[in-house]
Amino acid sequence: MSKRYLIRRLLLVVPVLLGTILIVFALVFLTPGDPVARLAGNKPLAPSTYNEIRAQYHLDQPFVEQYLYYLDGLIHGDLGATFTGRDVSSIIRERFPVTLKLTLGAFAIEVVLGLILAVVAAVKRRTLLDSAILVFTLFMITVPVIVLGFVLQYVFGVKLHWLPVAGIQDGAASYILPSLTLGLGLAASLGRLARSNVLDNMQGEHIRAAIARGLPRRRVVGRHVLKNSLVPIVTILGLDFAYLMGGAVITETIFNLPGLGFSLIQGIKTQNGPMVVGLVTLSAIIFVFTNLFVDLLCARIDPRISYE
Amino acid sequence: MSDPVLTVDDLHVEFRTEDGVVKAVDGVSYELGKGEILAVLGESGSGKTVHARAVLRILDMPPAYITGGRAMLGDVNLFDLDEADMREVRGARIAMLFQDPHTALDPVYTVGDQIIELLRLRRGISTREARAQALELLQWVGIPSPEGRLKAYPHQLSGGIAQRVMVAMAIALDPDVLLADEPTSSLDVTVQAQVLELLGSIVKRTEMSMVLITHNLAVAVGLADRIAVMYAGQLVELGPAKAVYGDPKHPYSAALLRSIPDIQRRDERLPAITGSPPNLLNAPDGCPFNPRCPYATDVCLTAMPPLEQVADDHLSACYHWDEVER
Amino acid sequence: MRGSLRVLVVGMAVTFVAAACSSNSSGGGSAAPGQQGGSFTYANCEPTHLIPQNDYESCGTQAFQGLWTRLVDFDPTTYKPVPAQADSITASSDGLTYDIKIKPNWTFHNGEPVTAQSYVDAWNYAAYGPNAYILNFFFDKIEGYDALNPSSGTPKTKELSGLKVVSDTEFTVKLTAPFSQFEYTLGFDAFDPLPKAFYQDPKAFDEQPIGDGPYMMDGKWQHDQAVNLQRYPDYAGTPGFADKITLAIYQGDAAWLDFQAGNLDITNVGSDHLNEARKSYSDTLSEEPGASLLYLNLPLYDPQYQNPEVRQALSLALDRQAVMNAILVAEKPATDFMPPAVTGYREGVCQYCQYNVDLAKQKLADAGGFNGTLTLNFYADDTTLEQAMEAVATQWKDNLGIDVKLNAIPQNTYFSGSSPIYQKKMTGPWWDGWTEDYPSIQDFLEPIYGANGGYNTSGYLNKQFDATLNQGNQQGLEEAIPTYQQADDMILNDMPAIPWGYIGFNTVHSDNVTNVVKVPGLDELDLAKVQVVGASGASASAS
Amino acid sequence: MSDDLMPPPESEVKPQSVIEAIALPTGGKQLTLWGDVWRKLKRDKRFYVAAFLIIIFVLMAVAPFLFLVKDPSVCPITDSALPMSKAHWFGTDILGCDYYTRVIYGARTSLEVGLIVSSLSIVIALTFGASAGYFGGWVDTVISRWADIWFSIPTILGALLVLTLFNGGGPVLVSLVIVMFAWPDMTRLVRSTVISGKSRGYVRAARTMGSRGRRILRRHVLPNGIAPVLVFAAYVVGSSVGAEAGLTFLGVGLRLPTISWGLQLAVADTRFPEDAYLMFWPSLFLCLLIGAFILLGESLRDAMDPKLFGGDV
Repeated sequence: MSKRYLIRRLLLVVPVLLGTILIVFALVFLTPGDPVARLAGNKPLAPSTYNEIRAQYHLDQPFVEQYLYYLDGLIHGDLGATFTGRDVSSIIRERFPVTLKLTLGAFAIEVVLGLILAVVAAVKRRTLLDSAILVFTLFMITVPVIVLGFVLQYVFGVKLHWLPVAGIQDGAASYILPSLTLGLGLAASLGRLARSNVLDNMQGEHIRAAIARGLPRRRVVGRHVLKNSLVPIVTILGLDFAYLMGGAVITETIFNLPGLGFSLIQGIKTQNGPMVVGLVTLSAIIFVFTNLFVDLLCARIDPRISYE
Repeated sequence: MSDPVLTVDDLHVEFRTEDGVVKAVDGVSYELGKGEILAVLGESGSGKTVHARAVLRILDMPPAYITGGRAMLGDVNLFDLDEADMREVRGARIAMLFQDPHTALDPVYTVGDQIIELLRLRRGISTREARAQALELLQWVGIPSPEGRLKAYPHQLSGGIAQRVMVAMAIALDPDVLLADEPTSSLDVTVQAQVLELLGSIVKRTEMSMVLITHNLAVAVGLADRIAVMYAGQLVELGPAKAVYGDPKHPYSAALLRSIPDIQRRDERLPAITGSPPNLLNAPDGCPFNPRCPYATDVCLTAMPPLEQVADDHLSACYHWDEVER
Repeated sequence: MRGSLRVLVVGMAVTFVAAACSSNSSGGGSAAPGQQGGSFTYANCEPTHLIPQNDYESCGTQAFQGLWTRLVDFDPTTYKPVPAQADSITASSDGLTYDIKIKPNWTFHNGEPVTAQSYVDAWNYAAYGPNAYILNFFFDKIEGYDALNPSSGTPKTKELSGLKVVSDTEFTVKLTAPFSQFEYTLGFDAFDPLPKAFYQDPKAFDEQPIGDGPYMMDGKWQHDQAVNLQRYPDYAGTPGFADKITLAIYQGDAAWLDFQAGNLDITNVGSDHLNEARKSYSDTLSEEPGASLLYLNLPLYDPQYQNPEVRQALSLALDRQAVMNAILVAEKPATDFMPPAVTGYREGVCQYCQYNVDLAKQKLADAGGFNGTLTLNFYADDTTLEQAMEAVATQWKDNLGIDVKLNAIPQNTYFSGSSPIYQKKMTGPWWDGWTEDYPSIQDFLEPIYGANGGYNTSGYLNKQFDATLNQGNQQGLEEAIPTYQQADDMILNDMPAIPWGYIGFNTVHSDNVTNVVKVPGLDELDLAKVQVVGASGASASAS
Repeated sequence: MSDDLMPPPESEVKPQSVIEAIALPTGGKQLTLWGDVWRKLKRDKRFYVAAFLIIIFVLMAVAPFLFLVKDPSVCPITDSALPMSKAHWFGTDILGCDYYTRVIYGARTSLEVGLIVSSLSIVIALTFGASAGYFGGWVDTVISRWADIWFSIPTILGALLVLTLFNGGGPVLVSLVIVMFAWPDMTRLVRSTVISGKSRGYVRAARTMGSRGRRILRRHVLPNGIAPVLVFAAYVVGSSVGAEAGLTFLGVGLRLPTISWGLQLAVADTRFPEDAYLMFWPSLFLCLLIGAFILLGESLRDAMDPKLFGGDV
C-alpha cells in the first residue's frame, strides 16, 4: 500500500460526502410539510413568530442557497440548529457517547461471541454441538430486533429485576440489554459466516502442513486458521461497526437510549433538516472512514492484498 | 536390509461418503530401511497421497478413516498413539513435504515467522536462538541471502525458493522419515532437478529415510532405491528401482513406462494407457486394472491377484506377470 | 407522551394544555396531612424548552407545574379560575381593563423578588415578534400587540402599550376588545413571570430555568434523560411534600415496562396498557377526564357534507364505546362538544353522539344517501390511531353502506400552512382534536367554529352562533357561561363536526407514594401534592 | 488402534460428496455446472428445509384458501384481542380479525417485497456492476463513486427518509425504496466477481480467439459471475423482508389495509407485554421466512462453489 493510494482514498472521500449530503439535503427539502407551523400543533402561530423562525433557518430561501448555507456552516464546524433552538453539534456531542457505548457493547458481543461460535462450530463440525450452534445462530439472525429487545427487557428487567429496563441512568448496566439485543444477532450472523470461513481455511494445505509439522492443534486453529479467515471477518465487522454507529434506531427506541439513532427518528418526524442532515452525514463519515480503516487493516492481515 | 525404520502393514483407508464407501488405500504393506529412498508411484487417485497422510494421521476425518493395518515406527504402532504422542512424532520423527509450497506455506505469516514458530514450539528454544537456527537451515538448503528471505511472505518467493523453505522446515527437527508428496510437480522443470538433487543430498548426508510420492517415473527412477507402484489403492508392484524400470512385472507399470518419451525411440507415437482410471465407488471385480489390461483373462475378472514374489526383492500382483513386456 | 406514543401525538397535533396551578393556595388544598421528605420519579417526556413563553406542549408544562406558580389555578369542581400567585384579578365594568394584584414577598429561586415588573417584562419579551417565541399569539388580545408584530419590518417599540405597572405588586392589562374569559387564560404558562437573570442569557436559562414555584431545578436539564427538581425552601405558598422529584424522560413504551419493573413511582397510562392497568393495578389506578376533545372534523365546503343530516348520520352510525373498549381504551365517548373538565360542560346533551344505526340510516336516506367513496384522513405514524380509524371505517361501511378509504397524512404536513386542512381542500372527514388552553366552554367553541376562529378549518359559518359568542365575550366571567351554552346548543344540532371522545388523564403509582392527584382543569400531575410513604419529615420546614 | 481413527457406525456417516472429499476421478463422467449444483443441493438437508418452507410460503401467498383461512376483512370489533381458541387458532387481533387468517395473508406482502427487491437488485447489479468491472476506466469510476455515495447511507436510515417523503406506501413503493439504498451491495459484488473473472483462462482464451467485449461479457464472464449473485439474492430476499418489517414498525412503511407482519408487529408492540401472542405469531412466521432464505442461500453457496464463497465442504 502506498502513501499515494492513501491520499487518493482520502481525496475520494470528499466528493462522496458532498454527494451524500446533497442527497440527504434534497430528501429533507423535498419532504412536504412545515416544520415551523408544526411547533404549535393546530393552534395558530403568530405570523410574526412564524416568519421570524423561517428566516432564522433560511427556510425562506431556495434549495441551492439552503444547501450552500449548510456547507458554509459545515466548513466552519457549525452543523446548524434544531427548530427548537438547540445546536445540532451540541446534541450530537451529547448523544454520541451513548451510541458509542452501545456500539462498543454490541460490537464486543459480536466479536467475542461470534468468533467463539464460529471456531467451536468449525472445530466440532458435523457434531451435535455444531448443529446446535447453527440452529441457535439461525434463530438469532432471524428473530426481529423488536421482539428480542422486548423479550430481553421483559425477562431480565421487569420479571427478574436483574438489569435496568430503560434509560442510561444506571451506567454500564444500562447498556447490557441493548447491547445484547443488537449484538446477539450480529454475533450469530458473523458466527455463521466465520464458521464456513474457518472451515474452509482449516482444510487449507498450509494448515495440514502445520499439523504435519507437529504444531499443537489449538495453536494452528488460533493462529493460522483464524488469521487466514480474518479478511472477510474484518470486512463484515467494519460494515457492522459503521451500521451500529449510524444509530440503532429501533433498539435505542425500545430501551429509551438518547443516542444518535433516536435523534434521527425524532429529526425525521419533526422534519428537522439540520439534525437529519447532520446525523446522516456523521454516519456517512463514520462509514467511509471505517471502510478505509478496514481496507488498511486487511492489507496488514493479508500481505497478498495490495492496493495500487 | 537392517531393521526397517518404518513398516506399513496392511494399511486400509476408507472414505465414507453418502455416495458410498471408497477403499482409497486397500491393504498396502512395505518396509522402509534406514537411509533408503522408496518411490511410491501412481496416478492421481491411486491412494499414494492418502496412504502417506494416513501414516502421519493428518487425513480429514470425516470422511476418511483408517480401518485397518499398522504403521510401525520402530517398535511403535503410530495408530495406537494418542493425539499428544502423535504430535511429538510429526515433524520430529516423520516429516512431510508437500506438493505446492505456495499453498503449504501460510500466506499471512512471513517465512521467518513460520520457521521460528516451529523451532520455538518443538525445540523449546528462545526466539533469538530459533532465528539463528532458521538462518542456518535456510543456508543449508541453499537459499541465498537468507536474512532477507526470513522477512519475506510466501507469495514473494519463487516456487523453487519456497519449496526449499518447506524442505528446511521438514528437516528442521531431524526426522527419521521424510514423506515427500510430489515435491516437485508444481515447480518449473529446471527447478525440479535442483530440488530433487537437494533431497538426494539430504538423504545422503543425514541417513534420513524418504518416501517419495510421485506420478513421474523418471523422478522415481532417478532418485529412488526401490519403487512401489500403486493402482486403485493397492500396491501392484514393489521392487528395486532398476528392476522395475528395466523389467516391470506388472502390466500397469509397463504401461507407465511406455508412456515416458524415450529419446531412442523418437520416431514412434507415444502410447497412452487406454481407458480411464477406475471409479473407486464401483471398482470392477477381480483385478482393478482388468478393464485396461491387454493381458486380462477370465481369472482377472473374478479374483484379485495376490502380491507375490516374482524375483529377488521384487513383488508383483498379477496373474500374468511373466508375460509382461516393457 | 406519557406512557404511550398516541397520547404524545394527540397532544402535539392538538396543541397543548395551558394553564395549570400548583394547588398550593387554592381549591385543591384538601391534601391529607402528611410528612414532608423523600423523593419520587414520574415519567415525563422531553420538553422543547423550559422557558414558559416558548414551550407549547405537555412535557414542558408538566415541568412548569412544579417550577412556577401561575397567576390563577382552577377550582376542582367548577373549573373556575381561583387566584394562585395573583392576589386578586378585577375586571373593569367595560370588560377592557384588568387590574392584577399579586401576592407580596414572593421570590424566585435565586432570591430575586417577584414583582409586577417581573410579569410585565416577561410578557413584553414574549409578545415582541423578532424574539419568535412560540406563545407570542397568547398576547394578541392585549393592546399594543400589533405594534410589536408589524406585518413587515422591525417593530418600533418593545413594550405592549396595554401593560402598566402600578406598584411592585400591581399592574393593569388593557385589552383591545372585551373578553369575559380573560381571567381563565391567565392560568397558562405564557403569563408566568421571569427573573432578571433570564434576559442576561436566555439560552442558559433554558438549561436551568429559575421560576417562582414550589420546586426549583436540581442541576441542569439532562436532555432526554431527566429534569430533576428539589423543593424550594423559601417558597411563599404551600410547600410541596417530596424533597426531590425526578421527571424522567421517556420516548417510547419503556415507561410502562419501567413502572412494571418497579423503577418508576408514577406513570400515565394510555390506551395501549389501560386494560392491563385496570386488571393489575386497580388499587392505584386513577382515571380522570382530561382536557382535550377528539373529533372528526368535516370539510363543510364540500357539498357532500353540507347537509346536517349527513353529518348527523355519520355521527349516529359510530359505536364509539365499542372502539374504546377494544382500541382507544383511555377515551370516553363525547356527550358534548367539550370534555367534562371545563366550566359550562353539560353531560349527555349531544343527541347525535349516541349510537343509533336505525336513525343514522334514516337520516342518510332523508339526505339522499352518500355518493362515492368517503376518504377518512388521520395522521400517520400512530399505530393505535390507525387501528381505530380502520374500525371507524368498518362501522361506516357496515352501518351505512359507505365505501371508506383510509388516508394517513404525515404529521409534518397535517397542520402545516400548506396542508389541505388549512387550504380547505380536504375531501373527507379528518381526525382532529382540541386541547384547551383554559378550561372554559368558550375555548371549545369560538376558535373552532367561530367565523374568525383561529382554527375554523371546516369552514363553518353561522352568524347567529357568532353573535351569541360575541355576546358572551362582552358579559362577565360567570354570566357568560349560559350564553356560550346557547351557542353550543346550535352546533349540537348542526353538527359541524363529529365529536368523538375525550382522553382520560390516567395514572398508576407505586406503593412508595400516595396522594397522586391531577391538577384541576389541566392535564398535569400535581407534583407538590404527592407524598412519599415513610418520609421521615425530619427535613420538614412546612408552614 | 486408537479410537479416534475408527470410523463411526454407518448410521452416523454424514452426507459428503466423494468427489469433493478426495478429488477422485469420477470415471470420466463430465458434469455440467448446473447439473453439479443440483446434485449437491439434493444431498443438502438445509436445502430441503428451505425449499419446504419457501413452497409453503409461496402457497400462502398465491393460494391462502389452502390453509383454511377465513375472510380477512371480517373484523367485528367486539371480538377484539380474543385468546386462542378452536374458532380462532391464533386468537384475534385488536380489530377483532381472525389472527391466523391475517398472519397467513401477511406472507404475500413479505414475499412480494423480497422478490421485487432481490430481482431488481440483480438487474441493477448485473448491468452496472458488470459494466464497471469489465470496462474499468471512467465507467468504473463513475459507477463506483455513485455506488459509494448510496452505499454510505445506511439502508434503514435512507429508506426512513425517502419513505417519509412519500408518506409510506404499498409493497411496491417500499421495495423500490429499499432497492434505492441496497443496490450498491450487490453491484459491488458483481463488479469484483467480474474483475476476478476477467483474468481467468476462459476469458483470455475467448479474447485471443477474437470475441468482442460485449460478447465475452455476456457469454463468459456473466454466467460464471451469476453464482455469487444468486446466492446473494437469496440473502437479499431475507434481509429485505426484515427491512420492510422494520420500516413498517417504525411507521414509515406499509399502511392499512395492507396486511403485513410488520404492521402486526407494530400493533403488537403497543400491547406488549400484555398480549404477547400478538407479537409471537408474526415474528415466528417472519423468522421462518427469513430463515428459509438464509438456508437457501447457504446451500446454494456451498453447492455452487465451495471455494468461491468460503463455504464448508
